[in-house]
Amino acid sequence: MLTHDKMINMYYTMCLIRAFEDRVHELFAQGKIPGFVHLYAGEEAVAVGVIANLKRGDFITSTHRGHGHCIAMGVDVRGMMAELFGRRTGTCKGKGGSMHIADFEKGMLGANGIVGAGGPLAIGAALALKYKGTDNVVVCFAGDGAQNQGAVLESLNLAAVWKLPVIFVVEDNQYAISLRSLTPSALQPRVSTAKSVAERAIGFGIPSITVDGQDVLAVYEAAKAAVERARRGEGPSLLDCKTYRYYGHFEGDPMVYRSREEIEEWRKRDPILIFKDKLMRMGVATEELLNQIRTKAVSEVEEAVKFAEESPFPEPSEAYTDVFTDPYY
Amino acid sequence: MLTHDKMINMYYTMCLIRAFEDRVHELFAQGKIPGFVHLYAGEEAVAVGVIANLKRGDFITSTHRGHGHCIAMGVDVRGMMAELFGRRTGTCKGKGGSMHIADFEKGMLGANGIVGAGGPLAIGAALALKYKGTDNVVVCFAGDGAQNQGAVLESLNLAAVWKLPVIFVVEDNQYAISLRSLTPSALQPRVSTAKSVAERAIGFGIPSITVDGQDVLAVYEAAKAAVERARRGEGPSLLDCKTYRYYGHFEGDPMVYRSREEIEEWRKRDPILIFKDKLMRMGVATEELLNQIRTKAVSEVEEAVKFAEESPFPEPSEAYTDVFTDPYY
Amino acid sequence: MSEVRELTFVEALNEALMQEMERDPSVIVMGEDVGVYGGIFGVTKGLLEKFGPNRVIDTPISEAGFIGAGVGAAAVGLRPVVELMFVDFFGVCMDQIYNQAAKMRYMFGGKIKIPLTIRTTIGGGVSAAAQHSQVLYSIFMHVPGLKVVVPSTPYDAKGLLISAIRDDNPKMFFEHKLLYGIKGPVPKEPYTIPFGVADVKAEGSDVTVVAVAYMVHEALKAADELRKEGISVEVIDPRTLVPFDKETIFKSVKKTGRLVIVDEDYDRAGFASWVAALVADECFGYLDAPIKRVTTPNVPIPFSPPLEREVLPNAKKIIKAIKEVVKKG
Amino acid sequence: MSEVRELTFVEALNEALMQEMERDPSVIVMGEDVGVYGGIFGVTKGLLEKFGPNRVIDTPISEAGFIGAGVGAAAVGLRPVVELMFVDFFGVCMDQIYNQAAKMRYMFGGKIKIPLTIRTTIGGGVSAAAQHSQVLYSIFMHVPGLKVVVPSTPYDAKGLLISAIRDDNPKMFFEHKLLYGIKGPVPKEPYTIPFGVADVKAEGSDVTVVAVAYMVHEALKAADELRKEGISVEVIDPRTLVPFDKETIFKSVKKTGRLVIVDEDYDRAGFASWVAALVADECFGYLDAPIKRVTTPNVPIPFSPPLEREVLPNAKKIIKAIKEVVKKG
Ligand SMILES: Cc1ncc(C[n+]2csc(CCOP(=O)(O)OP(=O)(O)O)c2C)c(N)n1
Ligand SMILES: Cc1ncc(C[n+]2csc(CCOP(=O)(O)OP(=O)(O)O)c2C)c(N)n1
Ligand SMILES: [Mg+2]
Ligand SMILES: [Mg+2]
Repeated sequence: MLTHDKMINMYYTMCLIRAFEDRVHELFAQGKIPGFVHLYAGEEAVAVGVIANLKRGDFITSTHRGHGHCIAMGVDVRGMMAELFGRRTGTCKGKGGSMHIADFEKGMLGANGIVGAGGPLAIGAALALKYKGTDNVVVCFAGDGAQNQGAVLESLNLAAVWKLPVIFVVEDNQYAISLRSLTPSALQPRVSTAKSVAERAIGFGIPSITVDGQDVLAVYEAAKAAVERARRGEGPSLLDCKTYRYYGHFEGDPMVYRSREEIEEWRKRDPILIFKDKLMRMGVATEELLNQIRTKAVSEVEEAVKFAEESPFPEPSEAYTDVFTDPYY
Repeated sequence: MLTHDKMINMYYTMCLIRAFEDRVHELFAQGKIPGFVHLYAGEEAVAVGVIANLKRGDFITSTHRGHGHCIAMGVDVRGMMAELFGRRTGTCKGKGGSMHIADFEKGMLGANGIVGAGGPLAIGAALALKYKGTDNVVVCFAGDGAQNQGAVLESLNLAAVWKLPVIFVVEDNQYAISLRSLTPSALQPRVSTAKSVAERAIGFGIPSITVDGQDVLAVYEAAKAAVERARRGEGPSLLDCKTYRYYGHFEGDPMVYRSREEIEEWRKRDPILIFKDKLMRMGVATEELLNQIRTKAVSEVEEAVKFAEESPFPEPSEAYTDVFTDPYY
Repeated sequence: MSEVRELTFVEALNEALMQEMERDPSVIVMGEDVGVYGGIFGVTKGLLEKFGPNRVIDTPISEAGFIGAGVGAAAVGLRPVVELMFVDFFGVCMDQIYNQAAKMRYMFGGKIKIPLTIRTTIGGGVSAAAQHSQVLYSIFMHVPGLKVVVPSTPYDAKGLLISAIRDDNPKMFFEHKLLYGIKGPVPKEPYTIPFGVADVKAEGSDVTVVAVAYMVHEALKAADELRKEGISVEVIDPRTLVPFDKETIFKSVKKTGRLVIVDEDYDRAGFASWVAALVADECFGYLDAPIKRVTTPNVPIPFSPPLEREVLPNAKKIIKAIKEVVKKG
Repeated sequence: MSEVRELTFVEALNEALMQEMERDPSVIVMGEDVGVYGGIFGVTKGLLEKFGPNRVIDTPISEAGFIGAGVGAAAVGLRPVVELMFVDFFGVCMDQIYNQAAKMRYMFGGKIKIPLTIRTTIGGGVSAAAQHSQVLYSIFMHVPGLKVVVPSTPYDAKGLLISAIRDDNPKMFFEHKLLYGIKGPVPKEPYTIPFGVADVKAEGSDVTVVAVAYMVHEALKAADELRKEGISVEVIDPRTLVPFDKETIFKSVKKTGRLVIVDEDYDRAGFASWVAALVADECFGYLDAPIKRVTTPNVPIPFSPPLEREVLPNAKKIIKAIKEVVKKG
């Protein structure tokens, strides 16, 4: 069972992700952050619920929408914000940007600009962990859209064949840019005719379950079973988490493909509100404490912004380092 | 129901494929045919049983092991043999060779050197046929090994999503080079943990069936249902045909991965013998007639060899034509 | 005579698609978010409304599958225009492009044609980082069988796209992100621009500059700047890299005796080096100075703006290179 | 001192793998048919028996999946040697190679390393036709972040493969089909050959010839031939294309004033043109003649022997090119 402390911690992490993403949304609009930025707001329960099950030596692979995964893995938000600002103090010295944040020491194997590319990386990391004889696991986060990418489908098969300690977490936020995962229209064909990706996984020999991705405790429990299974050496599982993103696909998205009403509807099942409610009803914390926690998250992000803004840009000459472990490029 | 004529025809085609492959096996050993050659002997019932359901305007995509598909589609064996000999009179003017025989007029969209590459091509052809409003269909032949290739898995999904008139025919000849599809060993892991590729197809929303690939009439019946379904606009199906190849993966293969006994065992369920037996028992033809037919097939192949050997090589300058529809390259 | 309006590059491409789809029912458009969204950069806006979902197909994220489907559809008579959202994604679908589309005609002895157009986005300058900023047209030039089209103005964009759609071969059509918003005069009526005809964007006598895509504009800026200093720069835009109009370039080099090639693609084994090699072989006697390349060094494109500016070619670097060869002459 | 024996190229590679696997338990081998079969060309023979199926993994036909798994395993501490059976198949797995393996270190700010070796087969000359005869190393040079290794002798093969396995970066290791059978002296003890050091395979004073892989042997044949006619040819084998030892080549060109580059890869935007471009820029003042390239023209490799002979470079064509520049000098 989760301790109260751990739950409070999870709540804090969800608030921190939300505060981070809301702030980045503003900063992007103000022109302070360049490039392609994909926000995780609305999906916090998935990252936090899954990652609460991990321990030292476990790894995750992530996607273009990776801030939430990073924060849940404990990557420092100051470094992340500085990375988005392109500063030398960023997690990746400003070389990666939003789509390429990684922090191997924290077990974060990297956000990824290529949809589905994390699948093979995840199974490879799992193969290595298994070879080394540890009970560590790898979580492969990927969107609903990514499930139709060949690399992901191959990875499902290989994970099953090699009985790897991998948990495939599908973040089904209903959209792949404009393509709907659940509600095809006359104008737009389906993206899959499998009843669900969960069903499809079973066809590959991988046990799977569909999860309410707005309920962090439900995600936690489902992930717990999958992670334990993997640690016991019984192989991969897949969790199909139903969730929603509040902002556009990327910052600047005109969102022609969905209505304000739909977003408002989903905001009513906000994962942070749901968890807050539960924590109060379970007697884990008072509303006051939970509000304080949220305020603390906002100020941690404010500090990160300050840190980023005050940090220097890299020197132009740094463009030529880090291609290889030696100076040639 | 199949007419007697049609069955005799199918028998002839199976004999022709066998005669062709047996002869190519000899010619390769004699050094008369260069390159990479993959023979279809043993699998005749699959190509012939499926293709007996096709009509003008239908198409197939094929594999590296494509001779059988070509012959069953009615591609002229003289041109095929000349192609293997690298002669200008070859089906592809000597430019393609064994792995790249195509004859669009006959509906044969090409053998393919890349495992699984026929999947996307097949669904594209089907998309076009559907767009044009015909009731034509496309058959995608691919091996057991090919089923783990991302392009094939993506194609299954797209065919289902777009409800395309495609029949995926899996030629499960038990091996992908040395990898076993059905009987993994301590030294060699499985290639898939799905109970079968048929089961996996269902996960993609594609109805499927497992078929005795040594029995041409069983293949015919299973394919008939799938082809009719596709012609009615009801979408794709998958047939998982269990069969066996008699020769090595390619000519020159030392076959370290299987025993002579295993081959002999399979030869007892030879698809031509099985069909011959059935035809006699059904009263379709006498043994004498069937033997004559087989002899005729052998002499058609002999003629093809003669044709090939007497044909000229292409002029060196022909290396530079046919890159584009215009002379630039 | 046709009305001429100022259109943006995006509008010019959109008009070409509209007009060709109207003219020829065998033209269909496929890709991720090309329908409801109208293309992530707006190039396919309005097509779905006008031509419906049978001709404008929003695809799942399965590039190998749907680009291969474009090849298959082209093989049996359609004239598909398929979008690969960013060229950086070529790694998941290259086989269908370079081994299938590009080689089918040749391998099959010239008996078929593949009238397929693949549109894709290239280029840096918007902090899109290492996996969304590449140019890579050199790779598609390198492999045989693909025509390579790279417009630099709205006028060229429309005319070249119409030519591409009507051309009977596989074409890669590259659109630079920084060009989408630029305006220029575009005739209302459909028109074509022949492949393999370079355009002299500025005449000059001291030095020949060959530049492609967005770099044409940087080269023109450099030419303007240098004119003030009395250096006369000829700027040549090849517009298609395959077929390549080497004659126009040779003529210019024979006049100026000096050559600078400006190319945003990576330097090593890229377009720029090939042009240098052609001239170093075929115009050696006319050269008065070393051949200079202004290219992107072989490092991944960094995110941080000062780093990205450091590695991308620009007018300043072009001026420096020109001065080096003019001085040395 | 180490015993020196005559080994074939295949045996030299096999010995390198054996010795490195013995030395370092983090070295694992993966690929299609690398185990039971011992590799389609025999390079991995005996490894499975010696090191077992946890270290020598026969993979399903899922190149994106298992090459990506190699990247993931390398990222968390293994030193995988993964086989891509033929380089021609790169199109199904390039993303994992060029966007993931090659760029991870840079994107992530230099905090990680990817000690991955990808071995693959290249080259024509055995009538393997358009999809099994390509060279393509130019594509892997073009994209940043990959070291590119191309041995031409058994001695170099062993030393370079050991260096590759020990190097902390992603490497593409190219093995030419026609070299597998050649013999040469190879020390028994493990040894390394540093990357970025060209080897002068024959000294000469009239013309510099740069040649790679099997073409080194054709160039040496040409040099022998021309020696009889009094023309002294220096043959330089760069051995690694990334890093590239341009100094050795520049030194030679400054001595001879003439350069011919021999490269079996396609001509357009290939290795040969890049070397020409380097010299046309950095050694312009020393050149006495046009720079010649002897390369494969941009046509798919044809199957028929006379056509294939027509397009591939060989000693005769090298002699012709050398005579052209020596005459013109
Ligand atoms: C291979 C590849 N194809 C396409 C894209 C462009 N793209 C980026 S994100 C995205 C949608 C992804 O949808 P999903 O997997 O559901 O993730 P979400 O954005 O919804 O989190 C697309 C098409 C890409 N980055 N990589
Ligand atoms: C993408 C790709 N990977 C690997 C190969 C090498 N290869 C050729 S045939 C083959 C085995 C194919 O097995 P299967 O699909 O079962 O067909 P079969 O040979 O048994 O008919 C392999 C691995 C290839 N040609 N293409
Ligand atoms: Mg999604
Ligand atoms: Mg097989």
